[in-house]
Amino acid sequence: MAVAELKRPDFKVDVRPDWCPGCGDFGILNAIRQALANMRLEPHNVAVVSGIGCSGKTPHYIGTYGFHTLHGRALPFATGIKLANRELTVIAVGGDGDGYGIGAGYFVNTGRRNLDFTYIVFNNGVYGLTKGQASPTLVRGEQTKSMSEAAIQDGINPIGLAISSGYTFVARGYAMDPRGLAKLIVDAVRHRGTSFIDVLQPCPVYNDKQTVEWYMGRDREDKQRRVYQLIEEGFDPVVRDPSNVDEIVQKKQIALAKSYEWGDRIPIGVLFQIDMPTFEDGLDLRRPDGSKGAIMKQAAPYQDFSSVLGRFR
Amino acid sequence: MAVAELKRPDFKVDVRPDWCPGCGDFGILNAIRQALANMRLEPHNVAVVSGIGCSGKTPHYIGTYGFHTLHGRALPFATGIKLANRELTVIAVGGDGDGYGIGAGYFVNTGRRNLDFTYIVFNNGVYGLTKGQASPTLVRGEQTKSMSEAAIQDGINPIGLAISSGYTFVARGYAMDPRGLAKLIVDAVRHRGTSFIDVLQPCPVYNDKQTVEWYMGRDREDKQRRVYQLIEEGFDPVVRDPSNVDEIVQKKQIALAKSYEWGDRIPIGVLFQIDMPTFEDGLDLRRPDGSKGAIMKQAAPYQDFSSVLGRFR
Amino acid sequence: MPLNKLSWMIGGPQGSGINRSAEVFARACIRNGLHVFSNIEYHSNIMGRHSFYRVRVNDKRIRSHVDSVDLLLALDEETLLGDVDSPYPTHRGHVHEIAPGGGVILDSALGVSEEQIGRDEVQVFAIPYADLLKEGVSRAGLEYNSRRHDIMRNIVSVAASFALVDMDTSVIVDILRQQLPARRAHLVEVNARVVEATTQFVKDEFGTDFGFTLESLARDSDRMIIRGADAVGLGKLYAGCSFQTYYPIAPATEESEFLETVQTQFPITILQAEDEIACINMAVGAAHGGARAATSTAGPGFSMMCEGLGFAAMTEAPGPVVCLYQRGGPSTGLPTRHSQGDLKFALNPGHGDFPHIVVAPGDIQESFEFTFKAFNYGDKYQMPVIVLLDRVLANSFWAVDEISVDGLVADRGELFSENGAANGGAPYKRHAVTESGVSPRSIPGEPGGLFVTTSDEHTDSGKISEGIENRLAQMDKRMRKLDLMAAETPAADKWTLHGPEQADATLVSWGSTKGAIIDAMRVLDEDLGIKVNFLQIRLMRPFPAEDIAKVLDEANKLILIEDNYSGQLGELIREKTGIDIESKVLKYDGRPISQNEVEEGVAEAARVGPVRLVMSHP
Amino acid sequence: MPLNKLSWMIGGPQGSGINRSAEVFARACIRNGLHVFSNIEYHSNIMGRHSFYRVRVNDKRIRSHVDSVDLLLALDEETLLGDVDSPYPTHRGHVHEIAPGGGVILDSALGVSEEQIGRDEVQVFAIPYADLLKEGVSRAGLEYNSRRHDIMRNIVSVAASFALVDMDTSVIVDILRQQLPARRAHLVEVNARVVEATTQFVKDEFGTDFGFTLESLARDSDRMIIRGADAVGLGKLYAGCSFQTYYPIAPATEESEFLETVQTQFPITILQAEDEIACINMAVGAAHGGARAATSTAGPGFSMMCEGLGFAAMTEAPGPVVCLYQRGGPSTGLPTRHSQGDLKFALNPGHGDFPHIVVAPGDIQESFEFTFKAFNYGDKYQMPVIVLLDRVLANSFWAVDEISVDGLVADRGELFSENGAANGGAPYKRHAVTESGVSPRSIPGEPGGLFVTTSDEHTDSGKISEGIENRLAQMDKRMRKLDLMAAETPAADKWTLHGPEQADATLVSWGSTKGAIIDAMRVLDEDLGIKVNFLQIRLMRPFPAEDIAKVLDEANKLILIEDNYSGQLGELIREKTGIDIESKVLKYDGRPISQNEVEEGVAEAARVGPVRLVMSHP
Ligand SMILES: Cc1ncc(C[n+]2csc(CCOP(=O)(O)OP(=O)(O)O)c2C)c(N)n1
Ligand SMILES: Cc1ncc(C[n+]2csc(CCOP(=O)(O)OP(=O)(O)O)c2C)c(N)n1
Ligand code: SF4
Ligand code: SF4
Ligand SMILES: [Mg+2]
Ligand SMILES: [Mg+2]
Repeated sequence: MAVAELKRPDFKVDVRPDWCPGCGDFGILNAIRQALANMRLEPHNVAVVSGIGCSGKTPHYIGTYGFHTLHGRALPFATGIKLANRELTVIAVGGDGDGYGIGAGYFVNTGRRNLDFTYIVFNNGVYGLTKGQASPTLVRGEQTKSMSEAAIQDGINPIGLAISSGYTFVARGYAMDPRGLAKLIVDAVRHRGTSFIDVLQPCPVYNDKQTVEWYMGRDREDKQRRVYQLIEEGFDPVVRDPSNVDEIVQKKQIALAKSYEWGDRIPIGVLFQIDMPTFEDGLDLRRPDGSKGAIMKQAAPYQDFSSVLGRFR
Repeated sequence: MAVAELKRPDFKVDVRPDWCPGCGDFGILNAIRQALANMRLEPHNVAVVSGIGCSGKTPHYIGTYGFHTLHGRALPFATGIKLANRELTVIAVGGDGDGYGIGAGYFVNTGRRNLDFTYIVFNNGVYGLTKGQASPTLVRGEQTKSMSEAAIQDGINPIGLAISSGYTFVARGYAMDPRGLAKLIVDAVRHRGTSFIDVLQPCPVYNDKQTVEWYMGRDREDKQRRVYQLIEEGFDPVVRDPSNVDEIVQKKQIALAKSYEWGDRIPIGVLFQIDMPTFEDGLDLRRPDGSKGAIMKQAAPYQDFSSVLGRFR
Repeated sequence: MPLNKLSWMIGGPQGSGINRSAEVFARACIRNGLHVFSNIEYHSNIMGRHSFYRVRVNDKRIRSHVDSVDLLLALDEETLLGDVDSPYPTHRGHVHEIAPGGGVILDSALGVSEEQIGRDEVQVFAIPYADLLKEGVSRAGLEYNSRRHDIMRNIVSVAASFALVDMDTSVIVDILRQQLPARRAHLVEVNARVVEATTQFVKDEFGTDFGFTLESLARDSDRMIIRGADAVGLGKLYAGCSFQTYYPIAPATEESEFLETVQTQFPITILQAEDEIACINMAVGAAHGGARAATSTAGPGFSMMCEGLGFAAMTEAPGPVVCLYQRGGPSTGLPTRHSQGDLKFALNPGHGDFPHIVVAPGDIQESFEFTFKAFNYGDKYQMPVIVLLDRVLANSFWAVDEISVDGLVADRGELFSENGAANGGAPYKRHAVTESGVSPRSIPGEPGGLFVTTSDEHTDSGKISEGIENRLAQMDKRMRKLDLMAAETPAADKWTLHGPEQADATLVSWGSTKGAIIDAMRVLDEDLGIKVNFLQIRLMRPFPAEDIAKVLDEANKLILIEDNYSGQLGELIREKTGIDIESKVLKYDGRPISQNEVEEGVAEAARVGPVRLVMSHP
Repeated sequence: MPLNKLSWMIGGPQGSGINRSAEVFARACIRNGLHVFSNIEYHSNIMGRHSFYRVRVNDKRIRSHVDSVDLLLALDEETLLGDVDSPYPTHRGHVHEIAPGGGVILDSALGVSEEQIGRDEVQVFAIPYADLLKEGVSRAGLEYNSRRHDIMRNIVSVAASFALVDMDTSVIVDILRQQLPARRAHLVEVNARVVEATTQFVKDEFGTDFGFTLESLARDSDRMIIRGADAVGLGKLYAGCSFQTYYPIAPATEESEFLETVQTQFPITILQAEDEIACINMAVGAAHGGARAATSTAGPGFSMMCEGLGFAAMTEAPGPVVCLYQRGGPSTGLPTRHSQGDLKFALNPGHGDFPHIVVAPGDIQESFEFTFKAFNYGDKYQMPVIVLLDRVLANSFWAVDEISVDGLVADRGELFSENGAANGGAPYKRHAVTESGVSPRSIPGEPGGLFVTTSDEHTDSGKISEGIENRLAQMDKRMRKLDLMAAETPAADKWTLHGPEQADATLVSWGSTKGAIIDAMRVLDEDLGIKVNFLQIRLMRPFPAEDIAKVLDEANKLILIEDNYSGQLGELIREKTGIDIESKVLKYDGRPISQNEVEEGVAEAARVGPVRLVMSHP
C-alpha cells in the first residue's frame, strides 16, 4: 500500500476469533464494533472488559483497550477502571454463566450503583467454553445436547433481576440481528448510568434448543419468527418523570411481564429506562471542589497532606 | 426441682443472646422458636443454619442442631445439609448484608433450585455487627447514624429479586410482630420448595431511620402504623394453576408492585406462592429406583460397584 | 527395526475428531494385548485451534509419553508445519518431532509436498481419504454422501495406521461394534468396508516398507483403559460418597461428568453449583449432614474455596474431600494444559493455622485408592482433605490391568452414638477436648446429639467463646489431630522409595511425574549407566519429615523433578527437613514431563552437579 | 514508689463508654508530656460483653503493654471477677492481674466488697459515681437528669484516676473543649464541674495514699496519638492513592473509615463493595486504569481475594496494594482479636507460580512508610503488593512524635509514553519481554498505547497464547521482576538488626511484636542479664535469604517470637535458608504478646535451650 488512507476506525484487529462457525458471538462482536464506529469513539478512549468463556474472548477482537479478566468478575473490574478514569467509555461483556451464575452477586450489586457504563451478556443458555453444561438461564426440563439429564432447576429471569437490582437501562437483544443490536448498544452506551443488555445468542455447538432456526420460527407451521421488536408494538419503556414512584413501578411491572413473554413471541429492545443520578454524580456531591477523582498518571503527594496530621495531635 | 416435667420443647437454650436491648432480632428469634413449637417439630430433626452478623448468632439461641457458618454462605451450606439428609427441617437465617450483599449470588441461584427449605433474612438496612455501614437494602440518599456520607447507591428490592430468581414462596415479615411472623414461618416451612421471608428488623443502635417508632408511624400526624398485613386487604398471592403462565406472570407483577409500596404503607405477608416441583423431586426422577440419596451414616461400598468397572474394559 | 514400540500421534483442528481416532486406536492396541499411554494436548477452544493426541504403544507397561513421534497422522497442514505465518504464532508443527525413519500419514488432498515437509529420513504416506471413503461406502452398497459419511475419516486414519504397522485391522471393527449404540449398529458394516478399502490401499501402495511393527500379543481381555478422573470418580463411588458438587472447569469436569453418568445407578447426588464458593460450602454442609461429601475443581476454582476449607477445619467437619486438578497457572493461565503448580497453595489454603490433609496420588491405582482413603481421613480426623491431581493424570488414558480394592475398608471415625453411653448422661459436647484431639461426632437427626457449631472460636459445646484458656484448648486439640493422623498412617501410604535401596542418584518427586520417572529409571540404569532410585512423596500434610529426612540423608546425589516453576516440593522439603535439593529438573511450559525429558534432565544433572534445568520441547 | 510508670486499665460491658474514657485518659497523659501505648480487648459484639482497655503510661517511649495492672477501673462486677458463674465462662476477671500495691477504682453503687475482691495488697477506691455526677451538674447550675448526664460517668472515671495518681486534671477539660463539636460546647462547663467534684472527692477521701504518681513533663505539643490503621491510611494519602475499596471487617474497617472522613478533602474514592472479590477486582481494574489503587481486609476477606491477586500478577497490573489486617483465625475465628497467623497464606495466596510482594511493617512509622512504598513497588514491578498488618498494630493507640516523610518520593515505574520514541513506531507491546522483566506500561486513554491483556497466558502483545516458547518467556519475565525488586531494595528496608551486633541471643520476629520486643530488650539486658539483639524481618517476599542466613549464622542462640501457632516466619526462614530456629516463643490465644511475656519467654528459652513456649495470661 502506497499511501495510508486516513479512515474512520472500524475497531477491527489482526486476530481471528476462534469461535465455532455459526456462533452468535460473531453477530454481537460485529454489533459492538459497529456501535463504536457509529458513535465515532476514539479507540484509545474505549475499554472493553470481559469475563471468561467463549464470550470472554471478545476484547481480543476489538481494536480498543481490552481486559479479559476472570470468570464472573468483569463487572467489578469495569467498576474499578471506570472510576479510575471517567473519561473512558467502558463496555463490559461476558457469558450468561459468567454474569448470572458465578457473577450473580456482582450483577445484582452493580445494578444498585448506577455507574455510567454498559454491560452486555451473551446469553446462550449454556456454558460454552467448558463444553455445554446448563447455564442459569436454561429453564427447568430443558436438556441440551451435552447434558446427561434434563435441567431440574428453574432458569432465572435476567430482566427481572436487573429491574429489581436498580439498573436504569434494561434491554434484550438478539445476536443474529447485528444492525438492531448495534443500535441498542449505541443507546445503551449513550444512556447515563449502568445500561444492561441481555443478548439472546445461539450456540450452534451446544445449545440445540434455542437455535437460529428456532428463533426464526422455522419449526413453526406458520414459519413466523419468534423474536420481534418491542418498538414495533409501540412499547414504551421510558420513565418520563423519575420522581413519580407510581410511574416507575408501573413501568417496572410491564417490563417484568414482557420479559416473561417467551415461546412463540420473544420481545427484543429496551424494556425499561429511567434517568437517575449516577454513582459518579454521588461522588461529586461529596467533593464539592469539583475534583472528580480523575486519573492520576503521576502521583504527587497531596498538597494539604500535613493538615490532616493535625487530627492526631 | 423434684420431678422433671415432660413438656413440649420450647426450643430455648441456656445461652443469653448478646444482642443490644431493643434489637428486632429478639422478635425474630421468638417467632422462629414459636413456629417450631407450633409445628411440634422434634429438636433433633431441625437444623438452623446462619451466616455471620448479629443475625448470624441465632442458631446459638435455638435448641436444635445449629450451624453458624460463614458470612454470605448460609444458603450453600443449607443446600448441602438438606441434600445430605432430606428428613431434616432446614431453616437458613442471616442478615441483609449476608444475604443480598456478599451472598447475593447464592440468593439468586438458590431461588432457581427450589429445594425444600426456608430462608429468613433479617433486614435492618445496615451491617450491624461491623458497626453500622449501609447494607444493600438501604436506599439512595439515606444516611444512618454511623455513615459519614449519605448512600449514593440504590437499595435492591429483595422481593423482586426473589420472584425473578424462581423462589416459590416469597414473603415479607416484621420483627416486632412475632405472632404474625411465627405464622408466616410456619407457612414457609410447610411450603414445599424454597420459601423466603424478608423480615423488616429494627436495629436501634445503627439504623436511626427505620426504627420501631417509624414502622409504627409515631412520627406521622395521624399516628397510623406503616406496616399492614396484605391479607387484610384481601391480597391473593397464590398461583392457582401452576401450568398457567399468564396467571404466574400476573401474580408476579402484582407482587412486584406491592413490594415497591413503601413510605406511608408497608405491606407484610405472603407476596407470591406457587407449587412447583422441588429439586428433590427432580433428583428422584433421575433415580427411578426410589433410593433418595438418603443420609449414609455407615458408608459401605456400593453393591454393584464392580459392574461400573466394565465400562473401562 | 522396532517391534511393538510405537509413538503415534494424530493432529488436527480441535473438533475434527482426533480424540475419537486416538481413542479407537488406543483401545484397539489394548485389545491386541499391548500396553498404551495416550494423552491429548489442546487449546482452550471449542473448534478450530490445533490439537494433537499421542498414543504410545508398547509390549511392556508404560506410564508416560516420549517427545519423539514414530508415526504422525496429520489432518491438516498446521499439524505438520505449525502456525508460523500467523500474526501470533504458537508452534512449529510436529514434523521436527518425527524420529528418523518415522513416517507421516496425510490426506493427499491436503496437497502438502515432501519438499514442504523437508525431512529426507521421514517417509510420507499420502492417502486419498475421499476415494477410500467412497470406495468403502459403495462396497457397503450405499451411495456416498459427504455430510453423512465424512465422519468416517477417523476410521481411515486408524485403519491406515494399523495397516502400516502391520497390525490386524479387524479389531477396529470389533471396537466399533461394541461402542456404537444399537440404533446405529447398521453403521458397523459401512465402517468395516472403509477399513477394508483403506487396509488394501495401504498394503498395495506402501507394502511393508515402514519399519515399525505392532504385533498382537496374547489377549488379556480384562485390561482397562481409564483416565485418572475416572479412577477418582470410582474411588468416590467405592467410598460411598453420596454428594458431589462441581462448577465446570478444565480439567476437573471430566470426573463429575463421569459421576453424572452413574447417578441413575448409585445413590449419589451430583450438583452443578453456581460457583466454587457454593461448591465447597455445600460440600461442608453435606459432610456435617452425614454424607460423605466431595467437590472437584482446578486452581481458579480452588482459589475460591479458601474460606470454606478453613471453615470445615474450624467446625471439624468430617471432610469434605476436595479434588484439586492442577492446570497451567497462574490465574486463568493455560486452562487445558498441565502443571503441578498448586502444591504450596494447597498446603496453605486459607488464613490462620488450621489442620487439613493433602495427599497426592501418582497414577491410576493411587488416584482410586487415595481418593477412597481421603474419605476415611476426613471422617476419622474431621478435617478437609485435599487430593492433588493434575491435568495429565486426570485426562490421559492409561492402560491398567486392574483396579485393586484390597484392604480398602470404609472407616467413618468415632461417632457419638457409639460413645453415648460413656457420657453418663452428660450433655453431648461436639468439640470435646480429648487426648487424641478427636471428638466423637453426632449427625443431625440423632436425638441425643444436638449441637451447635460455628466458624467462630468456640467451646467444647460449640458455643462462641473468646476465652483464652478455651482458645488454647480448642486450637491445640484441632492441631493435635494431625499428629494422630501421622501416627496412624502407614509409611507406605506416605511415601515410597522405588527402585534399589542404594543408587547413584535419588530422584525426588510427587504426583503424575511418577509415570515418566518410573519409565525412565530403566533406561537411565541400563542405557546411560546411572543407577537411580526414586522417592515418591504422597502425603504432603502432615508431612512425614523424619522419614523423608532419613531417606534423603542416606542418598547420594539428590535430584528434584517437578512440573512447576519453583520446585515447590523442594521448598516444602527444605522447610520441613532443612535439606536443600539443589539439582532441579523443572518443567512449566504447560506440558507434562516426558520419559525422555526425565532421562535428559537426570543425566545432565548427574553430569554437571547442582543445577536448575528447565525442560521443554517446543 | 513508681513515678511516671503506670499500667492503667478500664473494664466494663461493650458499649459502656470505656473507649471514650481510655482515649481521653491517654490523650491527657500525652498532653502532660508522657508517652502512652493503649490497646483495647473486646468481643465480637455490639453491646454487653466484657471489654477492657489498657493504657500504659511512661516517661520514656513505650510500644507495648504489660500484663500486670497498676490501677484498674471496673465499671461492673465482671471486670473484677469474671463470668465464672455463667454456663460458658470465658475469663476470671482482672483482679488477679493487679500488681501488688496497685488499686481498683469502682462505683460504690456496685456493692462489691473488699472480701469479694480478696486481695489484701490491693487498694480499693469506691467512688459514688451518681453523687459526683449530681454534684457536678448542680455546680454547673443545671438539674441532674440521668438520661442526659450519665454519659459523663466516663469523665468521673478519668478524673478519679488522674486525681489518684496526682496528675493535673485540668487537662481533661482542655481535651473535651477541643474535641466537642461547637454545638455541644456548652457541655464543657458541666464536664469541668464534674471533674472538679470528682477530684475533690478523691483527694479528700484517699489523699495521696496510692503510691503511683504521674507528673506532667515538659509539654511536647506536637506528639501524636495514632493507630496503625490511621498510619496506613495516611500512607495511602501521601502516596496519592485515589481509589480504595473495602468490605467491612474487623480489624480492617477502621482504615477505610478514616479514609472516608477525608474523602471530601482529597481526590480519593472510597467504595464499600458487595464483597471482597469485588474489592480486589475493582482495585485491579482501577490499577490498570491508571489509579494508585488499594483495598484493605482481614483474613476471611483475604481468603476471597486469591484469584484476584493471581490475576493482577498475570496481567502485570501496577498493584494494587492489599492491606491484610490479621486477626484471630482460622475461619471467622476471633474476629476482634489479634494474631499473626496469615503470613504463610499471604506468601502463597493463589494457584500457580506468580510474583507478588509481601511486606510487614512493625510500628506506626513503618506502617505509614511501607504503605507508601508499597505503591512504588506495585508501580515499578507491576505486581500486587500485600502489606501485612494486624489487630494490635492497627487498633492500638500509639504515641509518636512525628510521622516522617523523609526520602519518600513517588515512583510510578516505567511508563510507555516515556519510552514511546524508542519503539521506533513498532506496535506497542504491553508485556514486552525485557531483561529486567519490566515492560513499560501504558494507561488506557493513551492514544498510541492500545493493548489487550488477559488472565490467560499471553504473548508480549497480550494475546492469548498457549505456545511453549512464549509461555517460558512470559513466565520467566514475570518472575524475574522479583529479582529486580530484591536487587533494587535497600537492605535497610528488608530487615533491621536492632540492638548490639553481638549478643547472647538473637530474637527473630516480624510485624507488631516489634513493640514488645524492643521494650523488653532493655529489661532483658539490664535486669535479667541476657544481652539480646533483635532481627526484625520486614520483606517477606522476595525473601532476603542470603542476608538473613548471614545474620543468623553469626548469631549465638536464636529465639523465634511470633503471635501464631506454627511459628510461620520460622518455617519461612527454614525454607529459604535451611536454618531451623528451634526455640520458639509463640502466642496464639488471640491477644498480642506483652513486654513481660517476651521477657519471660526469652529468659526461659535462654535458660532451658531448644523449647517451644506458648505464652498466655488468662
Ligand atoms: C473460577 C472459575 N471457575 C470456572 C472456570 C471455568 N470456566 C471457564 S468458561 C466457563 C463458563 C463459560 O460459560 P459462559 O459464562 O456462559 O460463557 P460462554 O462460554 O457460554 O460464552 C467456566 C465455568 C473458570 N475459568 N474460573
Ligand atoms: C468474608 C467476610 N467478610 C467480612 C466479614 C465481616 N462481617 C461480619 S458480620 C458482617 C456484616 C453483617 O451485616 P448483616 O449481614 O446485615 O448482619 P447484621 O449484623 O446486620 O445482622 C460483616 C461484613 C466476614 N465475617 N467475612
Ligand atoms: S461453543 Fe457455542 S458459544 Fe462457544 S464458540 Fe462455539 S458456538 Fe460459540
Ligand atoms: S447492632 Fe443492631 S442488629 Fe446488631 S444486635 Fe445491636 S441492635 Fe441488633
Ligand atoms: Mg454461556
Ligand atoms: Mg443487617
